[in-house]
Amino acid sequence: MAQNAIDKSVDTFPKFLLVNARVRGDRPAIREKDLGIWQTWAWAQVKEEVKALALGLKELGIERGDKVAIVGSNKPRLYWAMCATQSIGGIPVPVYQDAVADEMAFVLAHAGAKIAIVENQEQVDKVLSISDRLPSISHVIYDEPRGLRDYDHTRLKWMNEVQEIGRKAFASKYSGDAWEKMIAEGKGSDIAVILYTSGTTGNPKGVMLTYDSVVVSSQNANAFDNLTEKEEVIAYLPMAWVGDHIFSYAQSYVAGYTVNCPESPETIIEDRREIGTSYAFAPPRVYENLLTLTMVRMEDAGRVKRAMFNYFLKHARKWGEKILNKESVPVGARLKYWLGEILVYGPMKNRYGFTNVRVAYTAGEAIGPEIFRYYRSLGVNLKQLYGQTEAAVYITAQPDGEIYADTVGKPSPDVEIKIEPNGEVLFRSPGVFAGYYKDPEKTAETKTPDGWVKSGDAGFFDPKTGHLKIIDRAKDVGKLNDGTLFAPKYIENKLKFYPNIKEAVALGDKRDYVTVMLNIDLVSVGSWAERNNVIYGSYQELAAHPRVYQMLSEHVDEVNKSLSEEGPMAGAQIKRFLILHKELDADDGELTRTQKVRRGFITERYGPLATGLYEGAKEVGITTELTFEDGRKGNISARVKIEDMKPHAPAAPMGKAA
Amino acid sequence: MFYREAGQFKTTYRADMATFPITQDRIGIAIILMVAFTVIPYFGSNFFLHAIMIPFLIFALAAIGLNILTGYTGLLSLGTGGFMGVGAYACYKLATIFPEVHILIWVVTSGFVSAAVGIVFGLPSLRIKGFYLAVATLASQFFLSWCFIRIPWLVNYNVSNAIEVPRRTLFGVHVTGPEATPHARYFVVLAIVVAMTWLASNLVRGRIGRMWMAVRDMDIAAELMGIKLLNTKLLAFAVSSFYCGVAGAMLVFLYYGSAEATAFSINQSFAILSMVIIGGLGSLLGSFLGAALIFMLPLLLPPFLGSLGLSIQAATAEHLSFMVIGALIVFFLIVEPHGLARLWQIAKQKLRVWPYPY
Amino acid sequence: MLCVKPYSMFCKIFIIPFYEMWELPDIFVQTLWEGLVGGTLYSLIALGFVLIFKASGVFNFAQGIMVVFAALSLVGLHAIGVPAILALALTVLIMLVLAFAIERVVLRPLVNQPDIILFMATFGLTYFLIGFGELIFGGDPKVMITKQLYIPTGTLSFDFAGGRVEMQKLDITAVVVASLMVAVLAVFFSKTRIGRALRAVADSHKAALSVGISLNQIWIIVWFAAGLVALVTGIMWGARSEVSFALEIIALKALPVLILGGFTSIPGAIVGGLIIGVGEKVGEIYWGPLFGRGIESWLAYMIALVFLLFRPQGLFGEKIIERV
Amino acid sequence: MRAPDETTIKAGQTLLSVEGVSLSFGGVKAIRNVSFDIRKGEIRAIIGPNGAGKTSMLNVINGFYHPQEGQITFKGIKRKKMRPHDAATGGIARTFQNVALFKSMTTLDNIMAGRTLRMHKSFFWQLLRYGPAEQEEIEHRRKVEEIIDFLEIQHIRRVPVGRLPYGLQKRVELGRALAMEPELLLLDEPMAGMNLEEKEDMCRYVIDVNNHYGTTIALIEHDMGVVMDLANRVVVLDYGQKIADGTPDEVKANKAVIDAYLGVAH
Repeated sequence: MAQNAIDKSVDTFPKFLLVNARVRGDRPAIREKDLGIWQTWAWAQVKEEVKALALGLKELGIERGDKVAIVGSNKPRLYWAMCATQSIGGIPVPVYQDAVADEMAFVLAHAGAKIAIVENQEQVDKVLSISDRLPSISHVIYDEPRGLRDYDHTRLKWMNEVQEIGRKAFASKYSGDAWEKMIAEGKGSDIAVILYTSGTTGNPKGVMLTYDSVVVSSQNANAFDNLTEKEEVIAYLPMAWVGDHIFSYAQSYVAGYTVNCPESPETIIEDRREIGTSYAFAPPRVYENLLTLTMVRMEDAGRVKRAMFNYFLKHARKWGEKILNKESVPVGARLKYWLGEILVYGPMKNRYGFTNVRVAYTAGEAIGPEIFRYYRSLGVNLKQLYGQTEAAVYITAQPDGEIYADTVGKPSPDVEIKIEPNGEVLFRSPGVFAGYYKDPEKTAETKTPDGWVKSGDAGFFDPKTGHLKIIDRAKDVGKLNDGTLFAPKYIENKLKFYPNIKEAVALGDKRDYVTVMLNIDLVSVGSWAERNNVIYGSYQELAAHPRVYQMLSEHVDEVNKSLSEEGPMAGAQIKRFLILHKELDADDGELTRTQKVRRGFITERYGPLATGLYEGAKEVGITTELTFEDGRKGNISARVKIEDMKPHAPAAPMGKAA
Repeated sequence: MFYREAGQFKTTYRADMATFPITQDRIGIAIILMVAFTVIPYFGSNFFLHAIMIPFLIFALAAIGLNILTGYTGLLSLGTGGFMGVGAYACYKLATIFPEVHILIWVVTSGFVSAAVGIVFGLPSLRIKGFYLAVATLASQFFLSWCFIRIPWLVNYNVSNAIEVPRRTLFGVHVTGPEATPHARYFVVLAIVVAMTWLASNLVRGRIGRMWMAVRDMDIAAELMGIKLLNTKLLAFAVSSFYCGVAGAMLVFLYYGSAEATAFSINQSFAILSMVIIGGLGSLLGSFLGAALIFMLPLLLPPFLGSLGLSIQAATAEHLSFMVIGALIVFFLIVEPHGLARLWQIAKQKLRVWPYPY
Repeated sequence: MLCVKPYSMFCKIFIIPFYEMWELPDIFVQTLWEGLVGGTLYSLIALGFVLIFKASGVFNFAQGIMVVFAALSLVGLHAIGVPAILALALTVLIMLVLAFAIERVVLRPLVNQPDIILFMATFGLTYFLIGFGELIFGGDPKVMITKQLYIPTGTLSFDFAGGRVEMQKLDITAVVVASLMVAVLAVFFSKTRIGRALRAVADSHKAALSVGISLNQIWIIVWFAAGLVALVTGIMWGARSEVSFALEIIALKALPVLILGGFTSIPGAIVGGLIIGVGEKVGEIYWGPLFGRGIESWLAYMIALVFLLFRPQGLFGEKIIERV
Repeated sequence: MRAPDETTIKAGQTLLSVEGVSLSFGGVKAIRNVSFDIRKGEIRAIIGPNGAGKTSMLNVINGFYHPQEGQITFKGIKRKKMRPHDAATGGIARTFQNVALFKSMTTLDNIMAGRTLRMHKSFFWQLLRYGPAEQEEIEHRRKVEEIIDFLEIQHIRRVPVGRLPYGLQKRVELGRALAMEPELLLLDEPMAGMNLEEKEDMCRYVIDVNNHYGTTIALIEHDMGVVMDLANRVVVLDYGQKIADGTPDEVKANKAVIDAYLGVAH
């Protein structure tokens, strides 16, 4: 940490790059699993690469303040492109690589990007297909030349060429430290990056973050978990997501630790294991999937092995967290845990690639307490944090030793928080964003003149722990007609904690009772089907299967049970539910790019089902249009059964919202 | 379960192609070598070293030889014993003709003679395949054992018609002849076997190993890829015979102390073959496991049965071990044609994915 | 011995032997006859191999030990007081049981495995039978119960070209029986339904099924047949010398016969056997002395090898066209 | 390794031509007096009903079968017959109708085996491995990894190919052929027995190979649709005789072809 004693003069990432190249020039900066091995670049090399690319971009006409779109999966050269752009005063605009053409068109046009730096043929095609809508784009630069040989290269360039141009330019017209000078011109108050947040409604908004805000929150975060240059992180979340930007770029540059890019999306788990990350960050879904995978695999394990596995898990559930929190634990339990470490916990962590993890975060959404505890009981220091793009991530985080499954922790360093009467959480910190790009009124809506930002989330401080608890989106907290408080996300999460349930959409605002639409998890239900030899040809068939319905209705019932015990929530038990005939999909706009459900959109898209749910129908027919990976559209129609539930008697008197 | 590979990532092809890419394996092999070089000689009794370890290592080497031919290149050979004999007799002749050159040099170089013989008898392998070839190798076996019996020149016209091992020393220590202690001979054998095993593993993991396996798996495709079948097969014969030859020389000079032609009869060939089958075709590790099992079975059987309360005389024990070996061969061919080595592979895989089943 | 001057060596090899043949025809004929007899026995063993290889594609390495085993059982049974003929019958039964056992324990689990695997299985079988046989009957050689089986003994001799040629009645019987055996098998293969099925199997297993005989049955049948051949061979050979495990190695001498005759051809086995038998006898008598005798042990193989190089598929085997 | 008198062929020129080739097994005539040429850089399709002698034709071209009549000119050198080794060293690689991979070897080793001809470190160095041999091994491993990357089979790098599904095996086999860096690539029904998706992938790879490596390709294929999309020129065989030769459209229009082949197909 010493070398990171906050030096105010170093206030932009290009400057940090220079520092790293100087201080730890031969330490690995970034790796990529490519051609079968982990190709590694040390900071000094990265500096040279970035320099060449930066000057190349300058030659292609990037001036201070120009926007450069960056589209693709996590690749070293795309991260370099980000830094290269910043080094010459440009503003990188990372875009979700799985965005469909229209979305991308909007972002690129709105940002007015001059150059698009993309990963491969797929992205090139996408950009070219919408180029008529993008007058501002002068060049498209690609990283992976495969299949692009015969393309018209007047406006298309291979990144290596650009770097070549840069090197030539340096040789010919720049003096020794010209580039360093350009970097020196950058100020902390400049805009560092524009991140487009896929809002749950309407078009994405471009969140402008200054260097100061990003650098400060990165420094704080590094200090908070005392991260050093020795950390190994694996970068696999969308580059356009603030989380990845902070963890895999900002914090890495500030602390000087190593970022690893996986070989391909299919191999992430193996790659993570090979690297053995020491600092992990992922949305709950990732941890869920790992756990689901484990449970599915263990179903197939031999009886003895499974028994042993469950036995030690039980023990871990009992003592694991205590041991992790350094509480006093009887020697016997410790010994048994140690044995378990050898037989189960250690191997499991090894499987997950968490063997060397010092700190792991889950964020973006609430995580199931069971899942959360599972990892902690194995000895993985998994923590929750609450963050937003507008805050450069950090709003609250759980300090070591103060870990609770249902809170998101205490305010991060330099962050102030206050709760509005309507329950909405407001925050203020050096990390807050400069504003929405080209959207002053939206900015005004969210950011008060005195710097408070409306999080849009409803929550409260838990008097017992002093930690913040988030219930739901403030605007989503609605009321049933009888006035009962209705927090859909809260209910949905309870449902989603069951591995069999992949997605849940709860309805009830301004209605008489609560209903839900469910998505089953094809992995776990699928393997359940195999084990109980339930034959099915498609997701649709499986979803409609009576035994699946029966299984899920048990889950729903359990949820009702727990709701009934939670005073205010007791009135909001689920009366009816159905299982959707197709998986909710971002390409159909049903989920956001970060895989959050778009409740409003879904209720209207599946209008017939919604009405069916409330008109007591036993079965509803529906036809839905869907989009395939390649953008083609098609229709699927089905008759969806609706299941009735009987509510549990409330354990406490009905709580009506005031 | 003991394989914790998280964090073991490779940044170079060299590391990725190392003999033992997994740290735990490297540790394991280091321990084994350590034990073999220090613990065993320190604690091992003369009997243990002389009657178990030395022959076990020598047979393992012979098994490697046969495995290169049969396991890696897919050329079934029933002539192993003969090639071992060539090594032994060559070594004897060379050692007596040039007594001033050190015996161990001859032990190793005698391999070249049997390699040459191997090439000659390998020549038919271009025209003939499969069982026909097996029979051809049988021819070499019979011819060679005939030579051993009928050509007194090979044994310097000894009346005993047997090889008599001369006394030789290494660093003033007797390594051959009656005075050589089991320990001295053990170290020599161990050193040679370890070294040659290492070389073999280099071979089979590289270009040549791939050529051999290619010829084994699909000779037509191999040929159309420009692999010269005859050269590849002959090379396999040469290397294989070399290993067998050295093993044969060691068998006489470092184990038996003197030997007659019967030591290299067809039964020897069969014994080695069964080691390779049970140990695992196409696996160096298997050669050791197979040798251990086949060689030690007759030794272990009586005490084992004894522990079950039935005591039997040596002859019966031998017959029983024959039956057991036969049964084992069939058993392995049925449940796991790749032998003990594959069983180990499977176990290892289980340990790596532990506690997952796959 | 080996140290002879080259020119005299040359004539010793290429002239003197033939001169001797010409000079002493009686000895030559005697030699031929003995070779012939030896040959028939080779043929019989080879026949065992061929039967099995033809029908199941298995190179039955255990044929040799089966010969020993059959002979030992026969002698053994008689030794414990079973009347010869009954013993013979029982031995036949034993061979049947053996066939069943092998099919059930070895072949069935290995169905559709590569040939090499099956070969090695029979190799394992050999080991087992050796151990088993020695365990039961003991390793020491035994005398064949020739008389009790009414096999004529004594010699039959007649003058020939100023010399005397002697023939063992035993050998004559051997030749006759062998010929009969072959004849029977030939008929069995060409005339009977099962026989045709077996031929079909040789081409394709499906074909066999279409004939309506399960593979397993066929295997039992051929292994039983091979067992009978083995028994006959055992008796004959045992009668000529003695019944011991040495036979097992001698049986390997039948392999060159297969190379000559081809693995799948019955006539091949016969002709090959005779060629080898005669060849090695003549070689031994006329050239053996030059190399210090005992060249029978490999001469056969050398003949076969040289032959192989010119005709890889054997005398009667059909040419293989490789496809890709 | 190349013959000295050999001329270097420019794109569009004839790379290989067979003239009046006839082949027969015993009495059976597999090919009767067939002549056609393959030009550098093109994708050439050989089509025809079953038993038309297509595969035999490939076998003649890379020297596995030796024709009784006719001659083969490859890179300007006339030959009565090819020899497999000359064909390989001369730069002809091929895949097989029913995959002929080295079943028990991993994907990686299979493709590495394809490099054999280009690896020259002696037996001695191979024994020691460390040093030159390892260096060579590494260089070639890198090339192989590029191919693995190109064919997107990273995830099966260390799987013994025997365990792979058919579609992947075909892809690995293509990889093994590519590893030889051939000038002429012979594909024997590369899409046989594949589902639609796999076929599309394979088509893409074939095209990519052709324009990324500039490899000349001669392929046998049954699926007319595929052939028409892929091939620059098509030669049609029937009962061992050539009945048509030309661009896909010409061939489609050809009466003889329609009768002999498409007619059957419809």
